Amino acid sequence: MLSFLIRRLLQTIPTVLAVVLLVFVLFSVVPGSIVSSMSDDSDPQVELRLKKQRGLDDPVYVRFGSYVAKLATGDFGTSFRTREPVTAMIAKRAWPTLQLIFAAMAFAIVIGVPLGFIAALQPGSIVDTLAMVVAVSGLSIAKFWLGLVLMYLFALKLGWLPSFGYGDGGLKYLLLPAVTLGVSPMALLARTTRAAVLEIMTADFVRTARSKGMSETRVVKWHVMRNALVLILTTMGLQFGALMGQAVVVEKLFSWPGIGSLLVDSVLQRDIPAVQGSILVVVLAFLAINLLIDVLYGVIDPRIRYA
Amino acid sequence: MMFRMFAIVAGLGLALAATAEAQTPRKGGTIRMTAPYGSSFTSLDIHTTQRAQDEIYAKALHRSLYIWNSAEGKPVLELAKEVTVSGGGLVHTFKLRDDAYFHNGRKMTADDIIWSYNRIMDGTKAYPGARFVRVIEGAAAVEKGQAKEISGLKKIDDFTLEMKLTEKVDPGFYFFTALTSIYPADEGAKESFIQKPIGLGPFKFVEHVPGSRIVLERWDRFYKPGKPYADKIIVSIMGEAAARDVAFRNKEIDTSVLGPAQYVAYQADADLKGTIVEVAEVFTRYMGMNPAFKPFADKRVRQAINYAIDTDLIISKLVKGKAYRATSWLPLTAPAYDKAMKPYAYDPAKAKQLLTEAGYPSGFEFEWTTSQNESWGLPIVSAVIPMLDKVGIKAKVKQVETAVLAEVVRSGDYQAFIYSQASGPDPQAALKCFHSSTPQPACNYTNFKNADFDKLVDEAGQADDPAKRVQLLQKANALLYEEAPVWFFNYNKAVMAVQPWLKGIQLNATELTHQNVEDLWVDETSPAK
Amino acid sequence: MKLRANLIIGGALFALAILVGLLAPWLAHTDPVMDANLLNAEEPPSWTWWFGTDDQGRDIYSRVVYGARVSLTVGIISQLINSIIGVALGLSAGYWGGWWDDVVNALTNLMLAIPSLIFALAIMAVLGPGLTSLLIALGLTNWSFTCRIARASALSLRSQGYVQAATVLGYGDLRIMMTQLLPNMLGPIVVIGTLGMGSAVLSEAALSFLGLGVRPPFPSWGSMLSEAREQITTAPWLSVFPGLAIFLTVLGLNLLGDGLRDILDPQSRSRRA
Amino acid sequence: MTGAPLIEVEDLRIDLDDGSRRVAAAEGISFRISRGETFGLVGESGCGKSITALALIGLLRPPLSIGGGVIRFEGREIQHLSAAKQRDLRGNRIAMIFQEPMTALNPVSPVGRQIAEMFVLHKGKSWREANQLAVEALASVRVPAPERRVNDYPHQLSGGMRQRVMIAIALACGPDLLIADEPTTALDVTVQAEIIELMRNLCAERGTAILMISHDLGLVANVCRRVAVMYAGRIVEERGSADIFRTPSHPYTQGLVASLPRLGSRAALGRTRLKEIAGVVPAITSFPDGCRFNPRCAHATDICRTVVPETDLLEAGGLVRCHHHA
Repeated sequence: MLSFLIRRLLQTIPTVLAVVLLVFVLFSVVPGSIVSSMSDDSDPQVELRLKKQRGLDDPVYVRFGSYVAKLATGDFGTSFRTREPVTAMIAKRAWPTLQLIFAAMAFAIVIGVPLGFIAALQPGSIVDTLAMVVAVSGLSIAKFWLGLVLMYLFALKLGWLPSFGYGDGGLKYLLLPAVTLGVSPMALLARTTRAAVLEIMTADFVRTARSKGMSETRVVKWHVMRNALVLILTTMGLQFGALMGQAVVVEKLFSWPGIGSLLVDSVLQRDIPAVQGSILVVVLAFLAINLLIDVLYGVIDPRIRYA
Repeated sequence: MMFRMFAIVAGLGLALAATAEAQTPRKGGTIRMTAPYGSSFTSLDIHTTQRAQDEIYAKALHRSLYIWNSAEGKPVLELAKEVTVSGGGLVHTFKLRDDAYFHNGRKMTADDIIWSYNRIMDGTKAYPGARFVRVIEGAAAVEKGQAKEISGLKKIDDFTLEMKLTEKVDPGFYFFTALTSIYPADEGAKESFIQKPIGLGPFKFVEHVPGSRIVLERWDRFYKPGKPYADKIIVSIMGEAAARDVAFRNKEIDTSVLGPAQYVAYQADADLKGTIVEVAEVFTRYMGMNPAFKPFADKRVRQAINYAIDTDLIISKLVKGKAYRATSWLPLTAPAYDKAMKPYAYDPAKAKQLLTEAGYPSGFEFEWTTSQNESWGLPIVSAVIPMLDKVGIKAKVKQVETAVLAEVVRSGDYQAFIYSQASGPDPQAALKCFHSSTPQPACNYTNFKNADFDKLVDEAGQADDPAKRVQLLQKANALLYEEAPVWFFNYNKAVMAVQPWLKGIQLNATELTHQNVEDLWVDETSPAK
Repeated sequence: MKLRANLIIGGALFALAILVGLLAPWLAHTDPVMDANLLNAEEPPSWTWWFGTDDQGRDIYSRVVYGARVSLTVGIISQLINSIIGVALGLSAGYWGGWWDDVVNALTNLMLAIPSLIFALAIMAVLGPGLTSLLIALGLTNWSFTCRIARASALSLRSQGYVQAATVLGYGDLRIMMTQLLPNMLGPIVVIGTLGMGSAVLSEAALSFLGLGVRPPFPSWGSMLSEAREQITTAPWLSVFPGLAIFLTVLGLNLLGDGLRDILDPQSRSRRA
Repeated sequence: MTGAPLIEVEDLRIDLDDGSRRVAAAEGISFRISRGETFGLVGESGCGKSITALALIGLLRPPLSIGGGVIRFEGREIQHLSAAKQRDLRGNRIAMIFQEPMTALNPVSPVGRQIAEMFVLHKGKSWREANQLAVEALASVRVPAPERRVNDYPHQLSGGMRQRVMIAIALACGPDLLIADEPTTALDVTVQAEIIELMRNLCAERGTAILMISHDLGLVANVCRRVAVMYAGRIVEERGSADIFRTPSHPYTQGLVASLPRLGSRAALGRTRLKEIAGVVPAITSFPDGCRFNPRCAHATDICRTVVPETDLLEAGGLVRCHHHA
């Protein structure tokens, strides 16, 4: 197990390096002088000194080298905009984003998986059709639009939930953004679960289970669920990536203080170290989650061995 | 100096101010303000950031030597009790407050001001406030690393400070923004300062959730007796106007900045109508034309553009009346604004004629660089395009982000652009932007060069008689109108919605969201605890 | 039976969107860009203005009709780029194997590691807003799935008799790939492509919301929706119609993709994420 | 054959609904099995023997359903019992072993648990007790080190071991009838004999009747006392297994027997090739009229092509469905 983990970690290194390179190259060609994002001041001497101080006059490969060297020590550089270490900025944003993403995923699982199960147990029924209509619709709606409608409905018209912000970090602030973000993975999970369950329901071992005299509920509980989990987990793993992308939109809409809104802000204000840092952290988080899911595979499916 | 009532106040705003006057301010409660310009604060080190967004919280946390007085429409002394001018108007001697305490309990002295200004001039950091402090003699030398301390600042005693300027200006206009806030000399140098800033303001720092909000609580040893009123201030970051709208209607926030669409909606809503507060801000919106682009080199073409656009229609319909028609450069609130001046009329025939005279009878095509901004960006451009089309001028849109636009404007890499630029509060400084000695990247974005104009502005700068100065500036402003380096679009009307329980809102023409929070208070109908 | 309903409804919605886009000049009442008349600003829907007018007095119906052109162009072209990249890389990697396969695999892993919307956001930030940038940004960031499928089928097809026969007959690699391999993997790739178009239309809307969308004055549904969001409480028709257009088109594409999958790629029903 | 039969199938018909019409996948199926008896059902794949078994245990799933006839278990009709009542029988009184032991076991559940489920379901045991019983059950099917093996997952066991686990599951509750559907087809030849032997011994000990389903007439005849031969959804012959070898009556059975390598007869046959039946089994949707074997039958006449043959009683005992049986 440990050796598997280490091997998997080693495998991600080239990917991480490639992402670093990509992000670095992408933003080396960004238009607009870097210093101008720091100051309106046009004193050319100051600009020159700043560039020198930050090593922006060095050749690209030197800059890349020192960037990677710093990264290795966990230093993402200093923000052009806030002059804070990017590492610190991201650290403060990490928890809200994690909260949001996991809450969205929890919503997706709690609604999507049972929905898929119910649909699969009565394929072709009205329940099935309805569930799948909900699922396809959930995939087809623009997220910020959905968020606005939810905000309008639950905050303004019904007054049940606050419409924005992180507040004191309480659950009620989390609900609307998490639901908005969770709708597409919910829809996908419902579909995947349905397909997985339908497939598993035709498996031989399910027939064996029935031949034992088990009720359908028990068949599902004892034999189908765990097998479906493997497929559901795969979907989840891939969805985390999309979730982090969508979080950018949802965080901006709900004034949620996460990495997504930091990223958008930094992009719009040309704060390149912060952009690079945020993207890298998102990628690292995504890789970590997928590693976690690989480990979970082994817990769920004994056939997978970490040799 | 001659002063004019700065704020052009809507009746409602006045009424609100009047009721505020009549009641006794209540102590306690929480003020919930919003920071509407983006989804974060830039920094807790207010010296590093010039965004209007950051100054919203800084008004509660920090104090500068001067402060903007909205009622008088000018900066007034804040950390000093009096100032005497000598040395031909260049030497200012400040008698400082001896009752101003930093939030760590230490009393402010002249050393703190000297330390803060020296910090701002650190050339390796490029603090944006440097452009203000640079007016002090010897400051530029510090910035260039040629001196350790600003030679023009002298501590006479703990509470007396002498400041020698490089030119004859009113230092109030230079030292009232948060960019020149006074930090405690000892604490400000520490690493921890940026995590937990300490200032002289009426509220002290409690917490900052980056991207979400800043919470501040009352500083009991604030130097104005009985103030501040509220126990707590929460400044929530809400860049998304639609979300802000919902939150305001939902009574989750006490103030919200309104865009044109919401301005109309709130006016039409009986419940919300009373919450509107508006003021003419010292920003001029315009389309800048590059004289290096051949058609725009001709004054007649630039005038033709001003004639071809139905500016009033755009303001009333698209900007929803949330702006004042621009006549020339100086805004309505400027002391040198000339009420007698009339804006360019909407006259396509005249425009066509001018174009023909200039040698473009069938028009021409140009590229128009714009941001997405709803008040002075894309929507306006989209509305203008068909109007220009009618006189044969084809405009091609080039959309960029605001940050890029700022860069484009400074570098002169455009044929035309649409922008919003500060045109106050100091009219002299505002017009100086069109002086041929002002480099393009500084603020002469249209690279305007006119010897007559230079002369008028220079004379105004030398004039000791305020009336004379105003007269010269008016002339310069009229010359700008005639030369039409830009399409004069509008002066911003800042509009904020304020919940009925929040009292004491000031009509700040420099930026409506910047409130001297010690004067704000909430009555018991506020839903916030 | 239900599967066929997918195909019919989905196909009909998508065909309708295409048709509207193609016939825009005949369907639209007014020019979507030049016919701004501030005197008619913000009229609610009526017989004259079917979908109402926007804050510049432009006919929303006409803008939605023309918006189909932009939005569908974004959806179709960007997904086409994705499909071509994915097939080219996946097919060649699966067929040739070796170091090239390793390179393609590494690239695919890289693409999978960066959430595509974030990647697109970064590219848009560099290129600046506009249709071309959008096509590039969305076209470069969503090919990994196609690539994986193409590679897997190329791998399994490579060893099949008829492909080997073609090799023996001395067919060139390119010819074998194009004539023997490609037709046999088209099914799943068309399915992924259809679904990808839907997500591209949604991504366009998301990027518009973030201020990095199509460059006006030409309307896209995403930019219309994004511009209208502030008036959701006061002038809902501004956002309802472009929102509906996006929803129905993407719904159509999703249903069509599902329907096609049932026909073209029955065995992989559950494998897709 | 004393007393009432354990299970009695009478004129059973199994329908296949292909969406637009119903066709009989099997019809006119009748047979009886007594307590402790071993009965074989033989036929090529697709002849309907497996769905007959599924009908007995109540596991037909759409598009298949019982279209008519009666199934009696201990004299009681069970084909229309409620789902819950059927479940009480299933596993408990009637158990079943499937062909492919790899896929018939849940890959993500330890084998011990899959056995223990039987005791929890039918004997009301707690999981703790059931796990203990599972160890015993594993021991009874001669799995070495059963205490360890209960925690193994199916993929960790060999094919033979897995089928032993299947037998342990099937026999866990001491059923009266064990349906074994091709129980050894997927196994190595060497293991096949062991498994068959084990199954037969255990059933004999417990007095459990066996319904053995296979395409292998030799194997079935070896295990079972009586054999029914199915062809294209009908039983064409039912005989004592010794008789069926000696005097196969239906032309199809004759073909089957002729295709078998016979022990002790190698000398006589010399090295001649085994005979094969010409032609292919027809698809369910295109069964020929009359006797369904007629297209492949060397003796077929006009009547065979038009009239469905009745089931005739043979003088030597047994049944046959042929117009021209010997």
